[in-house]
Amino acid sequence: MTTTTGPHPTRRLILQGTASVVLFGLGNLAFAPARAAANDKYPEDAFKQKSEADAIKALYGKTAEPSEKVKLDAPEIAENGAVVPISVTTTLDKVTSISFFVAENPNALAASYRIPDGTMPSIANRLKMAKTTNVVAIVEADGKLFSATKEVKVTVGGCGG
Amino acid sequence: MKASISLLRGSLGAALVAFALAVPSVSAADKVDPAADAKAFQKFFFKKFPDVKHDDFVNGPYSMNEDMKRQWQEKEEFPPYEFSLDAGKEMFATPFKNGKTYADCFPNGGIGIRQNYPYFDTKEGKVVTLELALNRCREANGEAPYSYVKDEMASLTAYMAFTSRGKPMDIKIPDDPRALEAFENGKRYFYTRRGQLNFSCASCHVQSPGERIRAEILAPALGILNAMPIYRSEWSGMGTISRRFITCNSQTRAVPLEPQADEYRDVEYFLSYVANGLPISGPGARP
Amino acid sequence: MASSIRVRATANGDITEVQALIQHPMDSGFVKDAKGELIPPHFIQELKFACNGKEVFVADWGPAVSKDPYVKFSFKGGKKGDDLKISWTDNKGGSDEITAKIA
Amino acid sequence: MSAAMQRSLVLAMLLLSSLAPPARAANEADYKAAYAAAEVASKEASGMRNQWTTTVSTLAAAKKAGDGGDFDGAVAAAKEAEALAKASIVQATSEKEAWKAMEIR
Repeated sequence: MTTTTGPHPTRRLILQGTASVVLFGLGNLAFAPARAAANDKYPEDAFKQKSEADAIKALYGKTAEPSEKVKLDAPEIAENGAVVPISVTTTLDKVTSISFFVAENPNALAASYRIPDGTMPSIANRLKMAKTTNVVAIVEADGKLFSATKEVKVTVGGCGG
Repeated sequence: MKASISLLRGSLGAALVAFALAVPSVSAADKVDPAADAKAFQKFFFKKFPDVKHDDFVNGPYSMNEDMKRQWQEKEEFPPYEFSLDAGKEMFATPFKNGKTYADCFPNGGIGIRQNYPYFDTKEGKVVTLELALNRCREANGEAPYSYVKDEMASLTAYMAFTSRGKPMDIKIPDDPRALEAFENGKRYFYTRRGQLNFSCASCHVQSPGERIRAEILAPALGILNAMPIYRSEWSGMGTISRRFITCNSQTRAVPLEPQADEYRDVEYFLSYVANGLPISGPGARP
Repeated sequence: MASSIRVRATANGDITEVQALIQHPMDSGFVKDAKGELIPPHFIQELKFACNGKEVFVADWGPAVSKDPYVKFSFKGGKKGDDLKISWTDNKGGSDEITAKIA
Repeated sequence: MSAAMQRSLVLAMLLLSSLAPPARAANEADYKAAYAAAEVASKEASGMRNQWTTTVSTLAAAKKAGDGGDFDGAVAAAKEAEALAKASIVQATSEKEAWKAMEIR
C-alpha cells in the first residue's frame, strides 16, 4: 500500500482501498467456489500419503517450485523432536493455502491451512519430527505452488537409560 | 624496561595473592562457610561464561545457546505450562473440605514467597521445601497428600513460582549447626559421583554446561532451580524438582531415593542458596 | 470444566494477530505407553476461526502436530471488541468451542 | 586424575573377576549360593543409599533365570550383579573424600 501525501491522504487511501477490494473480491468470486470446493473438507487422503511428493499431489494435484519468496523459519537442531517451532511467511500475493510437510515422518503431511481472503499468509505452529529430515513449506498462491525446504536435525536427548 | 618490570612485579604480586588465597581456602574447607561457597560458586560461572548476563543463568540451556534460545522464546509466546499455571491458580482458590485454602498455610497467602523456599525449620531441624510444605498443608487440613512427581504438585508450585517471578532468590541459613550441616550435606550430594555412569551433578552442570549430551544442551548449575517447575517437551508434561532429581539419578543408572529424601531436600537447599540474588523465573519451559 | 482453548487476539490497526493454544493429547498412534501397548491415534483434525461469522482461518491437522497444539496467524477486517469463534473437532468426534473478544 | 584412574581400575578388576566361566554346568545349589552373595552385596549398597539400577536389573535377571531352571545363566547374572553391587560400594566409600576434588572453592 503506497502512502500518498495529498491533503486528504486518508480519504484517497480509503477510496483506493475499497475500489481494489471490490475488484479483487469480484475477481476472486469467480474462482473461489471452484477452489474452495476442492479443499474445504478435511484432506483425509493427503494425510495418509507416506511420501511428501504423493502428499502434495493428493492435496493440490500439482507440483511445487522452490521460491525465494517463501521464508521458512525452523531451528538448526530441534531442542526436542516432539515440539519443533516452525513458521512460514511469504510475500507472494493471493495466497489461498499453506501446508507443512516433514519428509521422513511416517506420513509426510503434518498440517495444512486454508487462507481465506483477508488473512495474512504467515503461520507459526509446533510440529513433531520423527528424526533428522527436511521440513517443507508449500504455499499455494494464485493457483500455483511454491515451496521452501530446510533440514532440521533431531536426536534423542538425555544421556540414556 | 619499565613496562617489563611492572609486569614482573604484577605477576609476582598475582602469584603471592594466589598463594595467599590457596592457603586459607584449604583450612576453610573444614569450617562450613555457605556465604563464601556461594560467592565462589557464582564467580566460577560468571568467569566461565563472561558474556552471559548474570540474570540469564536462570534460563538454563537457553543462556548457553542462541539457536535454542530462539526456540524457547518462540515457545514462551504462548508457553505449554499455561494450563498447569491456570490449574494451580484454580486449586489455590478452591477451599479444602474443611473450608480452609492453601493461602491459610503460607505467609502472605502463598503469593510471592517462592523465593524463600526451601527454608531451614529450626523446630524440625531439617530443610523444608515448597513441595513438602504444600503436602503438609494438605495433610494438616485433612486432605490426602499429592504425589511429588505428578501434575497436581507441579500446578501448585507453578502458580506459586509465577507469583514470585523476577524476585531474587532469597534463601536464609540460620546460625544453627544443623542448618550448616544440611547445607554441607547438600553440597556433598551435589559433588558426589553416583550410578554406573559414575557422574555427579557437577560432572554435567559444572564441568560441561553449554555442551551437548546428544541433542540436549547442559544447563549451568547456577540458578538451575530458579525456573522450577518446568514443562519439559521430553516429558510432554510438567516436572517438579522431585521429578527432575529422580530422573537425573536414573539417567546415571543410580537408583533414585524416595522423593523429598533428606539428601534431595539438602541439595535443593544448597543449589537454591548459591543462587541467591538471581531472579525466580518459574514456571519454565525446557527441551 | 475450563475450556481446552486458550486464545489471545490483539488488534493493532486493521490487522488482528491471533495466537491459540489448545489442551489436547494429539496422540499420533505410533507411541507406546508404559505397558508397551500402542496408544490409539487421538488428534484434532479441524480447527476453525470465524470473526463476526466470517471464516478467517481453517487448520487441517494430522497426528504430527505437537501435543497441546499452538498456532499463530493474523487477519484483516477484525477490530477491538469483535467476536472470534474458535472451534475444533478431533478424529474421535470430540470437540470444543469458545467465543473470545478481540482485545 | 590419578585417583579416578585408580578407582576405575578397581571397578574393572571387580567386573573381570566375576566373569570367570564356571568349570561344570551350574546346579541349583550354585545358583542359590551365588544369588545369596549377590543379594548381600546389593543390600549393603542400598544401605549406603548408592544402589545402581543395573545391579537391581541384573539381580532380577538372575532370579528369573534361576526360577526358569537356567542355572548357568542365573549364576553368571548373579555373579555380575554381585560385582556391580561391590563396584557401587567401592564408589560410595571412595567418594566420601573424592568429591572435594571437584568442589568449586
